Amino acid sequence: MYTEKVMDHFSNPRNVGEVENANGVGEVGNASCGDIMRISLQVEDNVIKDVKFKTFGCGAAIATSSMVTELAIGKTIDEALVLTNQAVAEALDGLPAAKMHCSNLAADALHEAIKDYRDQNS
Amino acid sequence: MYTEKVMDHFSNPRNVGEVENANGVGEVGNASCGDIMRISLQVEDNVIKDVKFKTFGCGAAIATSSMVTELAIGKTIDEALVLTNQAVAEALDGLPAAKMHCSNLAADALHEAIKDYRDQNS
Amino acid sequence: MEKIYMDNNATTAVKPAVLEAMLPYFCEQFGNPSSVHWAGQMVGGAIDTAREQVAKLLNCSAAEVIFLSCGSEGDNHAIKGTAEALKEKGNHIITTTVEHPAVLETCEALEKDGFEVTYLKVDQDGMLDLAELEAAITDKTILISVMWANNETGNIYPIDEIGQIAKKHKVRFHTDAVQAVGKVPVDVRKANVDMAVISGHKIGAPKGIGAMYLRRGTRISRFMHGGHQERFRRAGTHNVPGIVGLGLACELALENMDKDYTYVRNLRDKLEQGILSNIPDVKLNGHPNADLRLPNTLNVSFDFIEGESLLLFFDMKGIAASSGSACSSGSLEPSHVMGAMGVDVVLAHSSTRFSLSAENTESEVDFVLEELPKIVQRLRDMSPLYQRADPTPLSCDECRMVQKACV
Amino acid sequence: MEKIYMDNNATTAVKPAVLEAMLPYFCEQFGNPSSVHWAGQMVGGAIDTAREQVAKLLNCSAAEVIFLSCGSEGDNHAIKGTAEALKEKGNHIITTTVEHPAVLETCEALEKDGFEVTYLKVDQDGMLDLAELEAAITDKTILISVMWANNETGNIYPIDEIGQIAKKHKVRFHTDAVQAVGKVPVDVRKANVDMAVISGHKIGAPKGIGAMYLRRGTRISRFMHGGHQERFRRAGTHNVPGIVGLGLACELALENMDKDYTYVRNLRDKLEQGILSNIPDVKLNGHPNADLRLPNTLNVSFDFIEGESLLLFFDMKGIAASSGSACSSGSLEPSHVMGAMGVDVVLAHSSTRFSLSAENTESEVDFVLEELPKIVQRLRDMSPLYQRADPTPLSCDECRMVQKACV
Ligand SMILES: Cc1ncc(COP(=O)(O)O)c(C=O)c1O
Ligand SMILES: Cc1ncc(COP(=O)(O)O)c(C=O)c1O
Repeated sequence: MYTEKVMDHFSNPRNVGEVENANGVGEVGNASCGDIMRISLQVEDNVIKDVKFKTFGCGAAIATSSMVTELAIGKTIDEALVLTNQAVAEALDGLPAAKMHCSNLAADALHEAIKDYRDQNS
Repeated sequence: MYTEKVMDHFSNPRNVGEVENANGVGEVGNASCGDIMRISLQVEDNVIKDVKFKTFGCGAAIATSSMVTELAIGKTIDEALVLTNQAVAEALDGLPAAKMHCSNLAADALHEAIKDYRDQNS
Repeated sequence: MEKIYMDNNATTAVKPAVLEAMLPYFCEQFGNPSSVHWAGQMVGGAIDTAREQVAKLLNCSAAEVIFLSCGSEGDNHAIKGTAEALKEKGNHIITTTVEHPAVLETCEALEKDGFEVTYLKVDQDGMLDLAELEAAITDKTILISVMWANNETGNIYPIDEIGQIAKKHKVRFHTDAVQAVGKVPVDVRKANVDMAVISGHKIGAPKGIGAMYLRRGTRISRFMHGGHQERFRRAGTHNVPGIVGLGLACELALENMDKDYTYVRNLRDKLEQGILSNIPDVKLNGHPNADLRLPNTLNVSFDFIEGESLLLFFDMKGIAASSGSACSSGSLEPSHVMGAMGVDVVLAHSSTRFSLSAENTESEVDFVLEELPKIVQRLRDMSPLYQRADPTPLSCDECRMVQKACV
Repeated sequence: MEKIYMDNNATTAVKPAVLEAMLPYFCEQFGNPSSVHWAGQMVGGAIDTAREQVAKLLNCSAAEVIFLSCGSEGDNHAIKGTAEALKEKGNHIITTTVEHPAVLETCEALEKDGFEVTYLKVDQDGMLDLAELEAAITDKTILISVMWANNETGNIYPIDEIGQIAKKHKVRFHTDAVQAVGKVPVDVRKANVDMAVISGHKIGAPKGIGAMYLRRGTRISRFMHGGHQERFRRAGTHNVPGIVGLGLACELALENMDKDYTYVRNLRDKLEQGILSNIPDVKLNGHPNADLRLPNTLNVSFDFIEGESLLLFFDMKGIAASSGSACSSGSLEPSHVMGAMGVDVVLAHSSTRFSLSAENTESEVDFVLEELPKIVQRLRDMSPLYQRADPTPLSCDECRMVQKACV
């Protein structure tokens, strides 16, 4: 069902948790749908210095969350903003068709966190 | 599907043919239904001295025809007239349900032949 | 006694390689493919493979293959599902008088629900008039259903031409390919077919598994409601071993069709010529041009005798064949296919089908050719119709009533 | 890694004795039982035997057993066949909100055809109010359909009492006994049931075979039109190996039920107590009185986490279980059964079913009890809902739309 990369990120998720002194937090999804993704950030000089996730959801939801933190870290927020859900899925060598929409919202969560950072710092 | 007795009478049918100088002939059934039974008799002093059959039909039709000739031979015509299709089937240790009506007309053919004999000789 | 099986249109033995491929899926890889865990996941690939194998034989894409339980289910699903899905568009269905009961009785059931069905006649060779088919199409026509090949006569219908007609008039086209598949090329794309049905047990896969090709984008209502299997198209836990078996049987059919059916065709032709030239009062049922029949099928009538007794005498010699007689089929009337072809009723009762496979041998054919004349003569000698002076008694309403009561 | 299979309500492994009994019917005794010849006749007895075996388990007569392809087909047939046959009598059907989709979606389809369906609510334990059931009966009611036992929770419904109510009001009564049969006594005569459906692959027979008990004299329309098999009740060539397998599985189930399910019940109770006492924030789904649940079924929710990821972590330890989460079931919403019981949506997403068989061992249960707390904790540590201050975000129309699009 899942690619090896998905299973790797699912079983050994990177960057789980909550960034201490986060200056941006985003959350998408809801319990009815069975997926909630929460991303917290530490941004310095427009660069994402630290990023962590907490996710309630299926294997795909956890793996995409983990992957998005790996992709985002060290990027400028402008670079991070062009990261798409599609790109996250591709970085995982793809997701099952049924999971492409429902559980692939990690980039959205990242964008929400960046928006939150911008809202706080403007 | 068929009892041993049916298969015996079917594969070695008794009294096949046409009685020479028959004084009674009966035929029942028709080609549409797939069963035609023809019985010819030689009656002497009210006793069935000889009886033969010709049958177009399935295994049950042939076996019941053979059996009815065996049951009829040597009987008086009054005895033969009380022979029923049911009795023929029983003498064969039964027939499959689907064959009880369609292919079990041999006693009828015998009765027709006796009727023919009486019509001719009255 | 040697057993000679010449009833492959009724059912086939499972091919040993097919059974072997199925075996691991009963006790070891027994999972439900809908399950997330190892037991479910370890069988998903097997289903994908089987779907590809079926698709390859039919020349469609794997996503267009739906697994179901048998040919009858496929025919029911295709026809009822179309009727339901397209009922706003029209209520007219065109089919033929020689279809399998799974099509005919489904259409008859739809007639009770307000659908109108045209049952196309066939000629004495069992063939259709395509001009008549085309003329039957109205703006209410939602479906044409014509079998690829007939199970009793082996007649092959001009599916490519019918596909063209259906396309021209934008009418959906379903074909019951149960008998054709594996014996002759069945290319659904080339033939412009929208739906085609196959059944495992006719091609060396087990009983209880079938498949339907459903052209991408074809709107169809569910037949079996319930779970989300087969992308919501067919409920019920996947019959994994059956699916695996059907897949491999399709692969083997594709691989061996040319070789096997050149061989089978030769055997069949020998049997055909032997019977027609050595037994008097025999009639060939189906198209006289053997190229227009399945290479494995021969249907002949032996005048004056009835089919079931013929089959039983065959059986005593170990020969398995089948008959169009009502008595042997459990139906009320002799074969509707013989009736549609205008075959005389006595001949219909004696219609006998030999359907061969690559397992048959030339010596089996020789044996049949040796025994058959004796059996036929023996039954004729017993028949009141043979060398009869007066006309054959034909119909009898009373007896027909009795007959109806006996089912 | 050791594999621990605790998903027997999804499907079971075929019992070795059952497979062995089936084997001769693939390649050797492969005939079509409708055939007159040796190949057909040699299998007829096997079908008769299997019919007796099924009848004995259900306590009906063999003539009341119809073989078909799966549980879903049986439910479709029973309900649609009744609706069609009795539509002059009425158009009202009573069922419950916790039925299997094969019943629920069939009823929903009938609603589109003008039938009215009452879906009885259940309480928080998943149980029915029989007074409400009786009150729902009108003079238009043609069918009551209540499952014998629920697949997700294992809840056993009071079929005997419902049978009494149905009898009193002269309403036909269908029960989906797919999960109950073989695990608890299913006596259709005692329960006054008119139709009961079972499925092979839930009791150690293969996938692709099922049966329906149809009380003598019950008028029902055909579902699968076509051949005259099963006395005109179900078309399609008999799945002989499947039927043989189902027969033997029923015999074995009858023979071993007491012994096997006393054992299974002990294992299940140990698992249940272990989980409930060792993991915080756990909820038992189904009736708290274990006597009112199937002896093999345990359904629990682990708060704050989602079912599919739980199953995947289980899977990494070789443990196979199932979940009511939408993500794992392929449906749009988490389990409708949890919804009907009023289980909170987060808990519904984490509902996890362990369904045991006599193949499970005490050390397997110990292993699960050892691993489970760690896995739950790990996922909770990852969850934004665990030890959360602000309220759980519940609904989101946009997301729901996205979700619908993904099927
Ligand atoms: C209660 C219930 N009914 C019906 C079914 C459907 O059975 P099948 O998969 O054989 O169609 C199942 C199993 O999936 C079930 O648990
Ligand atoms: C032409 C045709 N269609 C449909 C069927 C039905 O197939 P099944 O027995 O798999 O339901 C058969 C075989 O009986 C057939 O010959």
